[in-house]
Amino acid sequence: HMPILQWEDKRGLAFTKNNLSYSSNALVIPVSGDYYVYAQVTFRGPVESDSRSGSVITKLTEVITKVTDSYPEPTQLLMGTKTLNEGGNAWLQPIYLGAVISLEVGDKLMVNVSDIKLVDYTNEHKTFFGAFLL
Amino acid sequence: HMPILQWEDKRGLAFTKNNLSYSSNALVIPVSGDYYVYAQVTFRGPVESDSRSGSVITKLTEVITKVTDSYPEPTQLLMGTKTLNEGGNAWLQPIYLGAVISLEVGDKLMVNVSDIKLVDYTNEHKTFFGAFLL
Amino acid sequence: HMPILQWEDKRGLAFTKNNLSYSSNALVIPVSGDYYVYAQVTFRGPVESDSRSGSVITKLTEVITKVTDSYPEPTQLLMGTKTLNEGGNAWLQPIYLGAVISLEVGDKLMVNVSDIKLVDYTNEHKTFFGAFLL
Amino acid sequence: VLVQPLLRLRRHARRSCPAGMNWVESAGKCCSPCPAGKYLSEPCTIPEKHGVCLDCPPGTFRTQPNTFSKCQACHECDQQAFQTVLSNCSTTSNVACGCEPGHFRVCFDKHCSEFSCKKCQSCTGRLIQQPCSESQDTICDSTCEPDFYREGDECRPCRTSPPDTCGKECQKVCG
Repeated sequence: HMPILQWEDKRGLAFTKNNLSYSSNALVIPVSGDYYVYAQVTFRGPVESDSRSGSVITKLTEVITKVTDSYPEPTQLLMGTKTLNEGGNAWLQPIYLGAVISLEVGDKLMVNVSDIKLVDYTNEHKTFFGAFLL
Repeated sequence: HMPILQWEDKRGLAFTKNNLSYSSNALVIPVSGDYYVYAQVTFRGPVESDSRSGSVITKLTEVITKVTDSYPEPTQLLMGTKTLNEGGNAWLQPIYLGAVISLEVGDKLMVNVSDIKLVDYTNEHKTFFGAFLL
Repeated sequence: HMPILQWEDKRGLAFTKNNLSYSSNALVIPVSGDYYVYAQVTFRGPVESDSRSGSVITKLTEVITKVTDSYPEPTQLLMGTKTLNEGGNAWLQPIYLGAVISLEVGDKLMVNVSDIKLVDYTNEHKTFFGAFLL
Repeated sequence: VLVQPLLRLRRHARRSCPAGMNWVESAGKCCSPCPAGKYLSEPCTIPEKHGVCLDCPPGTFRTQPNTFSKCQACHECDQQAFQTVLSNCSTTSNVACGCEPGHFRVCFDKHCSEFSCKKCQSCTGRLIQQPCSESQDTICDSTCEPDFYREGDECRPCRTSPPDTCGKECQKVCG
Protein backbone atom coordinates (compact mmCIF):
# COMPACT_ATOMS: atom_id res chain seq x y z
CA HIS A 1 0.00 0.00 0.00
CA MET A 2 1.09 3.62 -0.37
CA PRO A 3 3.65 5.28 1.95
CA ILE A 4 2.34 7.68 4.64
CA LEU A 5 3.52 11.29 4.83
CA GLN A 6 5.00 12.54 8.10
CA TRP A 7 4.13 16.04 9.29
CA GLU A 8 5.91 18.72 11.26
CA ASP A 9 3.38 19.98 13.81
CA LYS A 10 5.37 22.19 16.10
CA ARG A 11 7.23 24.92 14.30
CA GLY A 12 6.05 27.47 11.78
CA LEU A 13 2.63 27.17 10.28
CA ALA A 14 2.02 23.54 11.00
CA PHE A 15 -0.49 23.51 13.80
CA THR A 16 -3.56 21.62 14.75
CA LYS A 17 -6.77 23.40 15.63
CA ASN A 18 -9.31 22.89 18.42
CA ASN A 19 -7.27 20.17 20.13
CA LEU A 20 -6.96 17.97 17.08
CA SER A 21 -3.80 16.20 18.11
CA TYR A 22 -1.16 14.77 15.89
CA SER A 23 0.65 11.55 16.69
CA SER A 24 2.51 8.90 14.69
CA ASN A 25 1.81 10.55 11.35
CA ALA A 26 -1.92 10.92 11.92
CA LEU A 27 -4.39 13.63 12.92
CA VAL A 28 -6.43 12.19 15.79
CA ILE A 29 -10.12 13.20 15.93
CA PRO A 30 -10.98 14.44 19.45
CA VAL A 31 -14.76 14.71 19.06
CA SER A 32 -17.24 13.05 16.69
CA GLY A 33 -18.74 15.30 14.03
CA ASP A 34 -18.44 16.59 10.49
CA TYR A 35 -15.01 17.95 9.59
CA TYR A 36 -13.75 19.78 6.53
CA VAL A 37 -10.57 17.80 5.89
CA TYR A 38 -7.97 19.10 3.41
CA ALA A 39 -4.41 18.47 2.25
CA GLN A 40 -2.09 19.76 -0.44
CA VAL A 41 0.99 17.89 -1.60
CA THR A 42 3.45 19.52 -3.99
CA PHE A 43 5.26 16.93 -6.06
CA ARG A 44 8.48 17.68 -7.94
CA GLY A 45 10.71 15.67 -10.23
CA PRO A 46 12.27 14.05 -12.00
CA VAL A 47 14.07 12.31 -9.22
CA GLU A 48 17.40 10.97 -10.45
CA SER A 49 16.17 7.39 -11.00
CA ASP A 50 13.36 8.52 -13.36
CA SER A 51 15.42 10.73 -15.62
CA ARG A 52 17.40 7.82 -17.11
CA SER A 53 14.19 6.43 -18.54
CA GLY A 54 13.70 9.55 -20.74
CA SER A 55 10.16 10.65 -21.35
CA VAL A 56 8.05 8.53 -19.04
CA ILE A 57 4.50 9.05 -17.81
CA THR A 58 4.52 9.65 -14.05
CA LYS A 59 1.32 9.01 -12.11
CA LEU A 60 1.04 11.16 -8.98
CA THR A 61 -1.50 10.13 -6.34
CA GLU A 62 -2.45 11.72 -3.04
CA VAL A 63 -4.99 10.03 -0.75
CA ILE A 64 -6.47 11.17 2.57
CA THR A 65 -7.12 7.95 4.50
CA LYS A 66 -8.96 7.13 7.73
CA VAL A 67 -7.92 4.44 10.19
CA THR A 68 -10.33 3.35 12.89
CA ASP A 69 -9.39 1.09 15.77
CA SER A 70 -12.54 -0.95 15.24
CA TYR A 71 -11.82 -1.65 11.54
CA PRO A 72 -8.61 -3.33 10.35
CA GLU A 73 -8.47 -1.79 6.88
CA PRO A 74 -7.73 1.91 6.24
CA THR A 75 -10.58 3.65 4.39
CA GLN A 76 -9.74 5.91 1.46
CA LEU A 77 -11.63 9.20 1.91
CA LEU A 78 -10.38 11.57 -0.79
CA MET A 79 -8.07 10.99 -3.75
CA GLY A 80 -6.28 13.33 -6.16
CA THR A 81 -4.51 11.55 -8.99
CA LYS A 82 -2.76 13.11 -12.00
CA THR A 83 -0.53 11.88 -14.81
CA LEU A 84 2.49 13.86 -15.93
CA ASN A 85 4.43 13.54 -19.17
CA GLU A 86 7.28 16.01 -18.77
CA GLY A 87 9.85 14.20 -20.87
CA GLY A 88 12.79 14.48 -18.50
CA ASN A 89 12.35 18.21 -17.80
CA ALA A 90 12.23 19.42 -14.20
CA TRP A 91 8.59 19.69 -13.14
CA LEU A 92 6.42 20.80 -10.18
CA GLN A 93 2.80 19.76 -9.57
CA PRO A 94 0.55 20.60 -6.57
CA ILE A 95 -2.54 18.48 -5.77
CA TYR A 96 -5.15 19.97 -3.40
CA LEU A 97 -7.98 17.94 -1.83
CA GLY A 98 -10.72 19.02 0.55
CA ALA A 99 -14.19 17.88 1.56
CA VAL A 100 -16.60 17.41 4.46
CA ILE A 101 -16.28 14.00 6.11
CA SER A 102 -18.22 12.49 9.05
CA LEU A 103 -15.68 11.30 11.63
CA GLU A 104 -15.83 9.57 15.02
CA VAL A 105 -13.79 10.39 18.12
CA GLY A 106 -10.48 8.47 17.90
CA ASP A 107 -10.45 8.19 14.12
CA LYS A 108 -7.00 8.83 12.66
CA LEU A 109 -6.46 10.72 9.40
CA MET A 110 -3.36 10.28 7.27
CA VAL A 111 -2.07 11.35 3.87
CA ASN A 112 -0.63 8.69 1.59
CA VAL A 113 1.26 9.38 -1.65
CA SER A 114 2.22 7.28 -4.66
CA ASP A 115 5.98 8.00 -4.34
CA ILE A 116 7.41 9.70 -1.29
CA LYS A 117 10.65 10.54 -3.17
CA LEU A 118 8.64 12.94 -5.39
CA VAL A 119 7.17 14.95 -2.48
CA ASP A 120 8.49 18.51 -2.15
CA TYR A 121 9.16 18.80 1.59
CA THR A 122 11.23 21.94 1.25
CA ASN A 123 8.69 24.27 2.84
CA GLU A 124 5.39 24.07 4.68
CA HIS A 125 3.61 26.47 2.34
CA LYS A 126 3.68 23.94 -0.46
CA THR A 127 2.70 20.74 1.37
CA PHE A 128 0.18 20.92 4.22
CA PHE A 129 -2.62 18.97 5.88
CA GLY A 130 -5.39 19.97 8.29
CA ALA A 131 -9.03 19.74 9.36
CA PHE A 132 -11.67 21.78 11.19
CA LEU A 133 -14.94 20.86 12.88
CA LEU A 134 -18.06 22.40 11.30
CA HIS B 1 -25.48 23.86 -22.55
CA MET B 2 -22.78 22.00 -20.61
CA PRO B 3 -23.99 18.60 -19.35
CA ILE B 4 -24.89 18.30 -15.63
CA LEU B 5 -23.21 15.70 -13.40
CA GLN B 6 -25.45 13.25 -11.53
CA TRP B 7 -24.54 12.29 -7.98
CA GLU B 8 -24.99 9.17 -5.88
CA ASP B 9 -26.45 10.37 -2.59
CA LYS B 10 -27.32 7.21 -0.73
CA ARG B 11 -24.38 4.92 -0.26
CA GLY B 12 -20.80 5.36 0.85
CA LEU B 13 -19.40 8.77 1.64
CA ALA B 14 -22.16 10.71 -0.03
CA PHE B 15 -23.78 12.98 2.51
CA THR B 16 -24.58 16.63 3.02
CA LYS B 17 -24.35 18.54 6.22
CA ASN B 18 -27.18 20.40 8.09
CA ASN B 19 -30.16 19.16 6.03
CA LEU B 20 -29.00 20.16 2.58
CA SER B 21 -31.09 17.95 0.34
CA TYR B 22 -30.37 16.59 -3.11
CA SER B 23 -32.93 16.26 -5.86
CA SER B 24 -32.74 15.97 -9.67
CA ASN B 25 -28.97 16.42 -9.82
CA ALA B 26 -28.92 19.52 -7.63
CA LEU B 27 -28.10 20.39 -4.02
CA VAL B 28 -31.10 22.31 -2.68
CA ILE B 29 -30.33 25.15 -0.22
CA PRO B 30 -32.58 24.80 2.85
CA VAL B 31 -31.72 28.07 4.60
CA SER B 32 -30.45 31.39 3.24
CA GLY B 33 -26.85 32.19 4.19
CA ASP B 34 -23.19 31.98 3.19
CA TYR B 35 -22.02 28.51 2.21
CA TYR B 36 -18.60 27.12 1.42
CA VAL B 37 -19.39 25.25 -1.77
CA TYR B 38 -16.85 22.80 -3.24
CA ALA B 39 -16.52 20.13 -5.90
CA GLN B 40 -13.78 17.98 -7.35
CA VAL B 41 -14.09 16.24 -10.71
CA THR B 42 -11.43 13.80 -11.86
CA PHE B 43 -11.25 13.64 -15.63
CA ARG B 44 -9.56 10.78 -17.52
CA GLY B 45 -8.91 10.11 -21.17
CA PRO B 46 -8.43 9.74 -23.95
CA VAL B 47 -11.88 8.44 -24.64
CA GLU B 48 -11.85 6.26 -27.75
CA SER B 49 -13.21 8.99 -30.09
CA ASP B 50 -10.46 11.49 -29.19
CA SER B 51 -7.48 9.18 -29.53
CA ARG B 52 -7.84 8.74 -33.30
CA SER B 53 -7.19 12.45 -33.76
CA GLY B 54 -3.62 12.03 -32.38
CA SER B 55 -2.23 14.84 -30.27
CA VAL B 56 -5.13 17.18 -29.75
CA ILE B 57 -5.60 19.90 -27.14
CA THR B 58 -8.41 18.92 -24.79
CA LYS B 59 -10.07 21.62 -22.71
CA LEU B 60 -11.47 20.35 -19.42
CA THR B 61 -14.02 22.59 -17.69
CA GLU B 62 -15.86 22.18 -14.39
CA VAL B 63 -18.43 24.78 -13.36
CA ILE B 64 -20.48 25.02 -10.17
CA THR B 65 -23.76 26.64 -11.27
CA LYS B 66 -26.74 28.08 -9.39
CA VAL B 67 -30.34 27.82 -10.61
CA THR B 68 -33.13 29.86 -9.03
CA ASP B 69 -36.79 29.09 -9.74
CA SER B 70 -37.57 32.73 -10.38
CA TYR B 71 -34.78 33.36 -12.89
CA PRO B 72 -34.65 31.69 -16.32
CA GLU B 73 -30.86 31.60 -16.66
CA PRO B 74 -28.42 29.56 -14.56
CA THR B 75 -25.66 31.61 -12.89
CA GLN B 76 -22.08 30.39 -13.12
CA LEU B 77 -20.50 30.58 -9.64
CA LEU B 78 -17.09 28.88 -9.83
CA MET B 79 -15.13 27.62 -12.83
CA GLY B 80 -12.02 25.44 -13.12
CA THR B 81 -10.80 25.18 -16.69
CA LYS B 82 -7.60 23.52 -17.89
CA THR B 83 -6.11 22.55 -21.27
CA LEU B 84 -4.36 19.23 -21.75
CA ASN B 85 -2.00 18.22 -24.55
CA GLU B 86 -1.31 14.55 -23.81
CA GLY B 87 -0.78 13.40 -27.37
CA GLY B 88 -2.82 10.23 -27.25
CA ASN B 89 -1.35 8.93 -23.96
CA ALA B 90 -3.70 7.88 -21.18
CA TRP B 91 -4.13 10.79 -18.76
CA LEU B 92 -5.81 11.70 -15.46
CA GLN B 93 -6.58 15.24 -14.28
CA PRO B 94 -8.43 16.34 -11.10
CA ILE B 95 -9.96 19.85 -10.84
CA TYR B 96 -10.91 21.11 -7.36
CA LEU B 97 -13.04 24.21 -6.76
CA GLY B 98 -14.24 25.78 -3.53
CA ALA B 99 -15.37 29.20 -2.30
CA VAL B 100 -17.88 31.03 -0.12
CA ILE B 101 -21.11 31.92 -1.94
CA SER B 102 -24.19 33.79 -0.65
CA LEU B 103 -27.25 31.63 -1.33
CA GLU B 104 -31.01 31.90 -0.80
CA VAL B 105 -33.35 29.19 0.43
CA GLY B 106 -34.50 27.10 -2.56
CA ASP B 107 -31.47 27.87 -4.70
CA LYS B 108 -30.19 24.77 -6.51
CA LEU B 109 -26.48 24.04 -7.02
CA MET B 110 -25.20 21.82 -9.84
CA VAL B 111 -21.89 20.81 -11.35
CA ASN B 112 -21.52 21.08 -15.13
CA VAL B 113 -18.59 19.66 -17.09
CA SER B 114 -17.27 20.21 -20.60
CA ASP B 115 -17.51 16.53 -21.61
CA ILE B 116 -19.29 13.97 -19.46
CA LYS B 117 -17.54 11.09 -21.27
CA LEU B 118 -14.23 12.23 -19.72
CA VAL B 119 -15.47 12.18 -16.09
CA ASP B 120 -13.99 9.42 -13.91
CA TYR B 121 -17.02 8.10 -12.03
CA THR B 122 -15.27 4.94 -10.88
CA ASN B 123 -15.06 5.93 -7.24
CA GLU B 124 -16.45 8.62 -4.99
CA HIS B 125 -13.05 9.58 -3.56
CA LYS B 126 -12.06 11.08 -6.87
CA THR B 127 -15.23 12.99 -7.87
CA PHE B 128 -17.28 14.69 -5.14
CA PHE B 129 -19.50 17.71 -4.49
CA GLY B 130 -20.75 19.29 -1.30
CA ALA B 131 -21.43 22.43 0.74
CA PHE B 132 -21.65 23.60 4.35
CA LEU B 133 -23.28 26.62 5.99
CA LEU B 134 -20.86 29.01 7.70
CA HIS C 1 9.24 40.19 -5.05
CA MET C 2 6.12 38.95 -6.79
CA PRO C 3 3.35 41.29 -8.01
CA ILE C 4 0.16 41.56 -5.89
CA LEU C 5 -3.27 40.90 -7.41
CA GLN C 6 -6.02 43.51 -7.09
CA TRP C 7 -9.56 42.33 -6.36
CA GLU C 8 -13.15 43.48 -6.93
CA ASP C 9 -14.96 43.46 -3.56
CA LYS C 10 -18.47 44.69 -4.33
CA ARG C 11 -19.81 43.78 -7.76
CA GLY C 12 -21.32 40.45 -8.77
CA LEU C 13 -20.57 37.53 -6.44
CA ALA C 14 -17.97 39.51 -4.46
CA PHE C 15 -18.87 40.63 -0.96
CA THR C 16 -17.23 41.35 2.38
CA LYS C 17 -19.09 41.00 5.67
CA ASN C 18 -18.63 40.51 9.44
CA ASN C 19 -16.30 43.49 8.99
CA LEU C 20 -13.72 41.47 7.11
CA SER C 21 -12.76 44.40 4.86
CA TYR C 22 -10.77 44.83 1.68
CA SER C 23 -8.41 47.79 1.22
CA SER C 24 -5.26 48.45 -0.84
CA ASN C 25 -5.22 44.98 -2.35
CA ALA C 26 -5.54 43.15 0.95
CA LEU C 27 -8.18 41.44 3.10
CA VAL C 28 -7.93 43.01 6.55
CA ILE C 29 -8.53 40.68 9.52
CA PRO C 30 -11.03 42.24 11.97
CA VAL C 31 -10.75 39.73 14.83
CA SER C 32 -7.99 37.33 15.88
CA GLY C 33 -8.71 33.67 15.30
CA ASP C 34 -8.37 30.74 12.92
CA TYR C 35 -9.52 31.43 9.38
CA TYR C 36 -9.93 29.15 6.39
CA VAL C 37 -8.16 31.20 3.73
CA TYR C 38 -8.47 30.25 0.03
CA ALA C 39 -7.70 31.58 -3.43
CA GLN C 40 -7.87 30.35 -7.01
CA VAL C 41 -5.95 31.98 -9.87
CA THR C 42 -6.57 30.86 -13.44
CA PHE C 43 -3.47 31.42 -15.56
CA ARG C 44 -3.60 31.55 -19.37
CA GLY C 45 -1.02 31.95 -22.09
CA PRO C 46 1.07 32.23 -24.07
CA VAL C 47 1.14 36.00 -24.04
CA GLU C 48 2.84 37.38 -27.22
CA SER C 49 6.34 37.73 -25.76
CA ASP C 50 6.49 34.03 -24.77
CA SER C 51 5.42 32.48 -28.04
CA ARG C 52 8.48 33.72 -30.01
CA SER C 53 10.66 31.58 -27.75
CA GLY C 54 8.90 28.39 -28.95
CA SER C 55 8.45 25.59 -26.44
CA VAL C 56 9.60 27.01 -23.12
CA ILE C 57 8.90 25.77 -19.59
CA THR C 58 6.69 28.28 -17.78
CA LYS C 59 6.65 28.23 -13.99
CA LEU C 60 3.35 29.46 -12.53
CA THR C 61 3.30 30.43 -8.86
CA GLU C 62 0.49 31.66 -6.64
CA VAL C 63 1.21 32.64 -3.02
CA ILE C 64 -1.15 33.77 -0.25
CA THR C 65 0.90 36.17 1.88
CA LYS C 66 0.38 37.84 5.25
CA VAL C 67 1.59 41.31 6.15
CA THR C 68 1.61 42.39 9.79
CA ASP C 69 2.26 45.91 11.01
CA SER C 70 4.61 44.56 13.67
CA TYR C 71 6.84 42.65 11.20
CA PRO C 72 8.49 44.32 8.19
CA GLU C 73 8.64 41.26 5.91
CA PRO C 74 5.56 39.65 4.31
CA THR C 75 5.12 36.01 5.42
CA GLN C 76 4.31 33.38 2.81
CA LEU C 77 1.37 31.32 4.06
CA LEU C 78 0.35 29.03 1.19
CA MET C 79 1.99 28.38 -2.16
CA GLY C 80 0.80 26.62 -5.32
CA THR C 81 3.51 26.28 -7.94
CA LYS C 82 3.33 24.37 -11.23
CA THR C 83 5.48 24.05 -14.35
CA LEU C 84 3.94 24.06 -17.80
CA ASN C 85 5.50 22.93 -21.08
CA GLU C 86 2.84 23.75 -23.66
CA GLY C 87 5.13 24.41 -26.62
CA GLY C 88 3.52 27.57 -27.95
CA ASN C 89 -0.09 26.31 -27.85
CA ALA C 90 -2.74 28.34 -26.07
CA TRP C 91 -3.13 26.97 -22.52
CA LEU C 92 -5.24 27.45 -19.38
CA GLN C 93 -4.21 26.39 -15.84
CA PRO C 94 -6.07 27.01 -12.55
CA ILE C 95 -4.27 26.80 -9.18
CA TYR C 96 -6.44 26.49 -6.02
CA LEU C 97 -5.09 26.93 -2.49
CA GLY C 98 -6.88 26.71 0.86
CA ALA C 99 -5.97 26.04 4.50
CA VAL C 100 -6.64 27.05 8.09
CA ILE C 101 -4.34 29.85 9.28
CA SER C 102 -4.09 31.51 12.70
CA LEU C 103 -4.38 35.27 12.19
CA GLU C 104 -4.29 38.35 14.42
CA VAL C 105 -6.55 41.41 14.23
CA GLY C 106 -5.09 43.86 11.67
CA ASP C 107 -3.22 41.22 9.69
CA LYS C 108 -3.47 41.77 5.93
CA LEU C 109 -3.82 38.91 3.42
CA MET C 110 -2.76 39.26 -0.20
CA VAL C 111 -2.29 37.07 -3.26
CA ASN C 112 0.99 37.29 -5.21
CA VAL C 113 1.67 35.67 -8.57
CA SER C 114 4.80 34.89 -10.57
CA ASP C 115 3.68 36.84 -13.66
CA ILE C 116 0.65 39.13 -13.63
CA LYS C 117 0.47 39.13 -17.47
CA LEU C 118 -0.49 35.43 -17.33
CA VAL C 119 -3.47 35.91 -14.97
CA ASP C 120 -6.95 35.43 -16.50
CA TYR C 121 -8.87 38.31 -14.93
CA THR C 122 -11.73 38.22 -17.47
CA ASN C 123 -14.36 36.86 -15.08
CA GLU C 124 -15.03 36.35 -11.38
CA HIS C 125 -15.66 32.58 -11.61
CA LYS C 126 -12.10 31.73 -12.60
CA THR C 127 -9.99 33.86 -10.26
CA PHE C 128 -11.20 34.49 -6.70
CA PHE C 129 -9.94 34.98 -3.13
CA GLY C 130 -11.62 34.76 0.27
CA ALA C 131 -11.52 33.81 3.94
CA PHE C 132 -13.92 32.91 6.76
CA LEU C 133 -13.54 32.70 10.54
CA LEU C 134 -13.98 29.19 12.00
CA VAL D 1 -19.91 12.03 -3.84
CA LEU D 2 -21.39 13.98 -0.98
CA VAL D 3 -25.16 14.14 -0.97
CA GLN D 4 -27.63 12.69 1.57
CA PRO D 5 -31.42 12.61 1.37
CA LEU D 6 -33.29 14.96 3.67
CA LEU D 7 -34.74 12.95 6.55
CA ARG D 8 -37.64 15.28 7.22
CA LEU D 9 -39.49 17.85 5.21
CA ARG D 10 -38.08 21.36 5.23
CA ARG D 11 -39.55 23.48 8.04
CA HIS D 12 -41.73 25.55 5.78
CA ALA D 13 -42.48 24.78 2.16
CA ARG D 14 -41.83 27.84 0.00
CA ARG D 15 -45.15 29.57 -0.70
CA SER D 16 -45.87 29.48 -4.44
CA CYS D 17 -46.61 32.89 -5.98
CA PRO D 18 -49.13 33.84 -8.66
CA ALA D 19 -47.82 33.86 -12.25
CA GLY D 20 -45.35 36.67 -12.88
CA MET D 21 -44.61 37.12 -9.18
CA ASN D 22 -41.49 35.99 -7.32
CA TRP D 23 -41.19 34.80 -3.71
CA VAL D 24 -38.83 37.19 -1.86
CA GLU D 25 -37.46 35.36 1.16
CA SER D 26 -36.28 38.45 3.04
CA ALA D 27 -39.73 40.01 2.83
CA GLY D 28 -41.66 36.75 3.22
CA LYS D 29 -43.89 37.98 0.37
CA CYS D 30 -44.49 37.59 -3.34
CA CYS D 31 -43.23 40.70 -5.14
CA SER D 32 -43.44 41.67 -8.78
CA PRO D 33 -39.97 41.48 -10.37
CA CYS D 34 -37.85 44.45 -11.40
CA PRO D 35 -37.28 44.77 -15.15
CA ALA D 36 -34.07 43.60 -16.85
CA GLY D 37 -31.19 46.03 -16.17
CA LYS D 38 -32.40 46.64 -12.59
CA TYR D 39 -32.19 44.87 -9.22
CA LEU D 40 -34.42 44.76 -6.14
CA SER D 41 -32.84 47.15 -3.66
CA GLU D 42 -35.80 47.02 -1.25
CA PRO D 43 -38.47 44.29 -1.30
CA CYS D 44 -42.15 45.17 -1.77
CA THR D 45 -44.04 46.08 1.37
CA ILE D 46 -47.42 45.32 -0.22
CA PRO D 47 -47.66 41.79 -1.67
CA GLU D 48 -47.48 41.56 -5.48
CA LYS D 49 -46.38 45.15 -5.85
CA HIS D 50 -42.95 46.49 -6.90
CA GLY D 51 -40.31 46.93 -4.27
CA VAL D 52 -37.61 49.57 -4.90
CA CYS D 53 -35.87 48.71 -8.20
CA LEU D 54 -32.56 50.45 -8.95
CA ASP D 55 -30.41 50.42 -12.11
CA CYS D 56 -27.58 47.89 -12.19
CA PRO D 57 -24.44 49.84 -11.15
CA PRO D 58 -21.75 50.32 -13.82
CA GLY D 59 -19.89 47.09 -14.54
CA THR D 60 -22.92 44.94 -13.76
CA PHE D 61 -25.99 43.71 -15.68
CA ARG D 62 -29.23 41.65 -15.54
CA THR D 63 -30.55 40.25 -18.79
CA GLN D 64 -33.96 39.23 -17.36
CA PRO D 65 -36.69 40.58 -14.99
CA ASN D 66 -35.65 39.55 -11.46
CA THR D 67 -35.96 39.98 -7.72
CA PHE D 68 -32.24 39.65 -7.00
CA SER D 69 -30.54 41.97 -4.53
CA LYS D 70 -27.49 42.29 -6.84
CA CYS D 71 -26.70 42.36 -10.55
CA GLN D 72 -24.14 40.07 -12.26
CA ALA D 73 -20.58 41.35 -12.78
CA CYS D 74 -19.67 42.01 -16.41
CA HIS D 75 -16.90 39.92 -17.89
CA GLU D 76 -13.88 41.67 -19.42
CA CYS D 77 -12.17 41.15 -22.77
CA ASP D 78 -8.64 39.77 -22.57
CA GLN D 79 -6.84 42.78 -24.04
CA GLN D 80 -3.40 41.32 -23.20
CA ALA D 81 -4.27 38.36 -25.44
CA PHE D 82 -5.36 40.59 -28.39
CA GLN D 83 -9.09 40.47 -27.70
CA THR D 84 -11.19 43.56 -28.39
CA VAL D 85 -14.64 44.65 -27.23
CA LEU D 86 -17.31 43.97 -29.89
CA SER D 87 -20.08 45.38 -27.71
CA ASN D 88 -19.71 46.98 -24.31
CA CYS D 89 -21.39 45.64 -21.19
CA SER D 90 -24.73 47.41 -20.69
CA THR D 91 -27.18 47.15 -17.78
CA THR D 92 -29.00 44.42 -19.71
CA SER D 93 -26.19 42.56 -21.53
CA ASN D 94 -22.71 41.23 -20.85
CA VAL D 95 -19.65 42.41 -22.80
CA ALA D 96 -18.99 40.66 -26.15
CA CYS D 97 -15.36 40.10 -27.17
CA GLY D 98 -13.66 39.41 -30.51
CA CYS D 99 -10.10 39.50 -31.88
CA GLU D 100 -8.04 42.54 -32.82
CA PRO D 101 -7.50 43.19 -36.52
CA GLY D 102 -4.72 40.96 -37.85
CA HIS D 103 -5.69 38.16 -35.42
CA PHE D 104 -8.11 35.23 -35.66
CA ARG D 105 -9.95 33.12 -33.06
CA VAL D 106 -8.49 29.82 -31.84
CA CYS D 107 -11.43 28.15 -30.10
CA PHE D 108 -10.81 26.05 -26.99
CA ASP D 109 -13.93 23.96 -27.63
CA LYS D 110 -16.65 23.43 -30.21
CA HIS D 111 -18.91 26.09 -28.64
CA CYS D 112 -16.05 28.58 -28.80
CA SER D 113 -17.26 29.92 -25.45
CA GLU D 114 -13.56 30.57 -24.80
CA PHE D 115 -10.99 31.43 -27.40
CA SER D 116 -7.52 32.93 -27.76
CA CYS D 117 -6.51 35.33 -30.57
CA LYS D 118 -3.60 34.31 -32.78
CA LYS D 119 -1.69 36.51 -35.23
CA CYS D 120 -2.75 35.94 -38.87
CA GLN D 121 0.02 34.45 -40.98
CA SER D 122 1.37 36.73 -43.74
CA CYS D 123 1.79 35.02 -47.12
CA THR D 124 5.27 36.43 -47.84
CA GLY D 125 6.05 35.76 -51.50
CA ARG D 126 2.75 34.05 -52.12
CA LEU D 127 -0.70 35.04 -53.31
CA ILE D 128 -3.46 35.09 -50.68
CA GLN D 129 -6.02 32.40 -51.43
CA GLN D 130 -8.33 33.49 -48.60
CA PRO D 131 -7.75 36.53 -46.37
CA CYS D 132 -7.60 36.19 -42.56
CA SER D 133 -11.02 36.46 -40.89
CA GLU D 134 -12.34 36.54 -37.31
CA SER D 135 -12.69 32.76 -37.31
CA GLN D 136 -9.92 31.58 -39.64
CA ASP D 137 -6.25 32.21 -40.44
CA THR D 138 -5.12 33.49 -43.85
CA ILE D 139 -4.91 30.73 -46.48
CA CYS D 140 -1.84 31.26 -48.69
CA ASP D 141 -1.63 30.04 -52.27
CA SER D 142 0.86 27.19 -52.66
CA THR D 143 2.57 28.72 -55.72
CA CYS D 144 5.02 31.61 -55.35
CA GLU D 145 4.24 35.14 -56.52
CA PRO D 146 5.93 36.48 -59.67
CA ASP D 147 9.62 37.46 -59.05
CA PHE D 148 9.78 34.89 -56.19
CA TYR D 149 11.32 31.42 -56.35
CA ARG D 150 10.67 28.30 -54.23
CA GLU D 151 13.15 27.03 -51.66
CA GLY D 152 11.77 24.18 -49.56
CA ASP D 153 8.30 25.41 -48.59
CA GLU D 154 9.42 29.06 -48.58
CA CYS D 155 9.08 31.63 -51.38
CA ARG D 156 12.16 33.91 -51.65
CA PRO D 157 12.53 37.14 -53.69
CA CYS D 158 14.43 36.47 -56.99
CA ARG D 159 16.87 39.38 -56.45
CA THR D 160 18.27 37.53 -53.43
CA SER D 161 18.72 34.24 -55.31
CA PRO D 162 22.36 33.22 -56.06
CA PRO D 163 23.01 33.22 -59.89
CA ASP D 164 23.51 29.45 -60.17
CA THR D 165 20.07 28.60 -58.78
CA CYS D 166 18.28 31.25 -60.75
CA GLY D 167 15.39 29.07 -61.86
CA LYS D 168 12.95 29.82 -64.59
CA GLU D 169 10.71 31.82 -62.20
CA CYS D 170 13.44 34.40 -61.92
CA GLN D 171 14.58 34.59 -65.61
CA LYS D 172 13.41 38.18 -65.97
CA VAL D 173 15.31 39.37 -62.92
CA CYS D 174 18.64 37.59 -63.14
CA GLY D 175 18.48 37.18 -67.02
